[in-house]
Amino acid sequence: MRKVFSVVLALALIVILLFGVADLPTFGNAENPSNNEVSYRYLEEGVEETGAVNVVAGIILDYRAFDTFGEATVLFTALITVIAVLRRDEDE
Amino acid sequence: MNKPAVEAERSEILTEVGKLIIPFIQVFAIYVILNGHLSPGGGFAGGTILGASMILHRLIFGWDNLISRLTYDRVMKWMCASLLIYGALKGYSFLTGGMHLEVWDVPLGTPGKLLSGGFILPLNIAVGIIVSITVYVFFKLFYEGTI
Amino acid sequence: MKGPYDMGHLIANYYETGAIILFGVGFVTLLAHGNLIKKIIGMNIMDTAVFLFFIAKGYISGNEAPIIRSAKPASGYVNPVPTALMLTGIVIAVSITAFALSLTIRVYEKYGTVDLNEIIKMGGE
Amino acid sequence: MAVYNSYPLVIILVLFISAFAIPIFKSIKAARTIGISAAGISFVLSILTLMGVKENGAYYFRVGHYDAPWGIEFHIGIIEGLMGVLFMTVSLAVLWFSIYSIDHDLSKKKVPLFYTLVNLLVGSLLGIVFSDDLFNCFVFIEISSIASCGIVVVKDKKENIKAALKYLILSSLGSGLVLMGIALVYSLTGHLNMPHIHEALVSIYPEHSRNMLIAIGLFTVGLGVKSAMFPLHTWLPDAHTFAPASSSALLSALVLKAYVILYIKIIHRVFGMSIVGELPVLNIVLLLGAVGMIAGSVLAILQKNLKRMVAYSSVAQMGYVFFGIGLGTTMGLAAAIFQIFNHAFTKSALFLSAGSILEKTGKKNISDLKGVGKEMPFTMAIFAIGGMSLVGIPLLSGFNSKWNFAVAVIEAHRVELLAVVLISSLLNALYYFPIIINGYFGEESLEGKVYRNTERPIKELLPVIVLVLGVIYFGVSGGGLLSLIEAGIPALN
Repeated sequence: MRKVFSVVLALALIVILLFGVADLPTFGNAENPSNNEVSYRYLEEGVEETGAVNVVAGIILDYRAFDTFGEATVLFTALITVIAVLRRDEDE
Repeated sequence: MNKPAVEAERSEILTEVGKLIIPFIQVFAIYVILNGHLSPGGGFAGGTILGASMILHRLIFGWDNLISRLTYDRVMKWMCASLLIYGALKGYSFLTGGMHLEVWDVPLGTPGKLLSGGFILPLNIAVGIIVSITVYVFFKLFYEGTI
Repeated sequence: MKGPYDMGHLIANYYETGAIILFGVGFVTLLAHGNLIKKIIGMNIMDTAVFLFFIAKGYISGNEAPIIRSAKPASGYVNPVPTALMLTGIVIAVSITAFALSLTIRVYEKYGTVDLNEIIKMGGE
Repeated sequence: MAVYNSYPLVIILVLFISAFAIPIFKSIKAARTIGISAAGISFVLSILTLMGVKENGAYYFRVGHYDAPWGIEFHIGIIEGLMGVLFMTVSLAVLWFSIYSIDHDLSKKKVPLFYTLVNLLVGSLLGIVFSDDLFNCFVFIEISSIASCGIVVVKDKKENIKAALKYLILSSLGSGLVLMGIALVYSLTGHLNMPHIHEALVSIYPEHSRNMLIAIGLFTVGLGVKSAMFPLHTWLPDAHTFAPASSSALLSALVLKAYVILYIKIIHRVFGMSIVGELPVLNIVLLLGAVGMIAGSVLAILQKNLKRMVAYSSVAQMGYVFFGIGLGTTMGLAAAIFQIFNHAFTKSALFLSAGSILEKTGKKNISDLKGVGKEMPFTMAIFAIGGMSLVGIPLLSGFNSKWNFAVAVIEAHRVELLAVVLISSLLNALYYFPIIINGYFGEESLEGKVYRNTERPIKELLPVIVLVLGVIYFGVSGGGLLSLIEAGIPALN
């Protein structure tokens, strides 16, 4: 019962999302909306502005560094929670 | 620190191959971390490789005097110190950037050189330490339940 | 232009189509199984599908990876933004997986099973 | 640029960096001092931010050296400022309360971890509220979902582990859907910054409306799971019941709210009412909210465990918030945001007092609570005020909140919905009044029993009293807050 329900739900989700994909810009096309002035500036001036030849490193550590700060925090949070869950209390 | 309960049997082949391979893995990890701004890679990728080499060391050589130095306190100190350095460097740059202050900033250097890219190199090193410690501690906790 | 229900476009967008199907597979695995490890695997498949979908947004056919070595114009490289975002996403998925697995270990220690249905039946209250 | 503009960023940095520093010190005292002083600093800064915003209006603050579409920006308006003050007030009160109660639930080594996780949690929730960048919000959502599971699981009981696992699996399902929604929006517009997405979406609206509908549906379901929208609330009762009292208070007062604020921002800042008004989404949200208001209360009536009942009541109260959002009018939104305030103060006071009763008397079932009012008069009084506020007794904030909903419903010309608000209030009365009456006057059945005075010292109850004073203040003069919220809503668009 539960399996049938989840398969039906997932099929519905797939169909709905595929309707969406049929309406998305074509894969690999340089004219797509995602290739806009944002990525253009990263590629054109990234080296000058961040000093990093690897544009991805420039983005994650300079342009969008706040995301990466959050990412390091996610790792730290996961570490703290895993310690809270698994570490045995030895001296108690 | 007393010995953990889980202790696999040592194998001659593993020990010899491990002795050969682990230094190379670690040098490669450091290379990936230091060259994060020049080539694919960076703190996250390099940190994972470094953490993997530490896991391999733990698995092959067991509880030897090198790995037993990584106590909970020491590991936490390194982790927190790297995060604090990361937070301080980035916080400085977030605040001065956000307030449009014209204050001292790390020179960017020549693109393509190792010492270039402003804060990116030190940040990559800090991230590398954070990630490698996290990976190692995850493994240690899952495997033995202690640090 | 394409019509609103142009299914041929699904073939052109094969990367996204595949990602969506993978997403559905992960969704089923997450919901249908009671086994916690399988649930976590389903979670990971779902995340991976989204990463695939997102990465596909950055691809421009014929262009190369965004590491600026020569004086090539910006139009010669793929879009670096999705790559950078998904780097963050992968680390997040790793953290969540680690946490979920650690909880599973504890659940096994306390309940003696990793089947969520049995655990809920046992749960008392 | 005025100095106060940077305070939201400073708040988040202070909370995170203090959290990074806590594990270095092993003593509980040091952890407590660092955690609470960081929260105190953030509280002061959040008030200064709100005052600045009230004076000079909403503003953008870029995080780093690059402007909006390239870098990440904060958008701070009155609503965001108010949320900052609300979050910091409640979390400071809960931290203050935890000084006296957390040792009871946790082993010694885990207390510093608790303070670390609380600081990370509050910082990430404020990040969700302040950030104007969708992907950045996603990162903060993930920090907050790990940290909120963490503060459930610090108490090492088997129910906690089960509850946290359930919570984690469902909330990562939710964040997977949110990330898919972000991917769809990104592929349509190529932006992640909310105003830029909005601009691009408006320009392509009629062509891609199908994808927009799918994206907003994904956001609704994803954030609905996390903020316990009615049929998706199944994780909530377990997590809120078994967590330590301080954690339950934070989870129901703050964690649910941050996701709702993000949802409001997605509707109003990312898509905009001009697009959302054309799609059927808001009607569904309205329906789910209305069903949740009633079903949550009915489920609460059926519960035997006190904390579980309070937890189910959260489902009903979140139903009000979605009801207000679903109305789609300015007044409806203002009522929803007022309800966020009302629920945050009331529910944290209820959870803290229920936790005190549980801790001091060991009674978790409602039927055992007869005569508790004699044993713990102050705690029971606090619980009674909270319960009466949720029922909608005048001069308490719940009454004002329900009044706002009634006004919003009438203004939207949907008078038939008034019945939902009234029925839900009646149902609230059905489960809160018996507890209060039994607590004070239920002594007949216990004749001959000697009452032990198990009351907490007043000093330990002060933080809860502060929260209850907030409930009374918003009840007596709710108009000021409401007009402030109404002044802040235009800046959301």
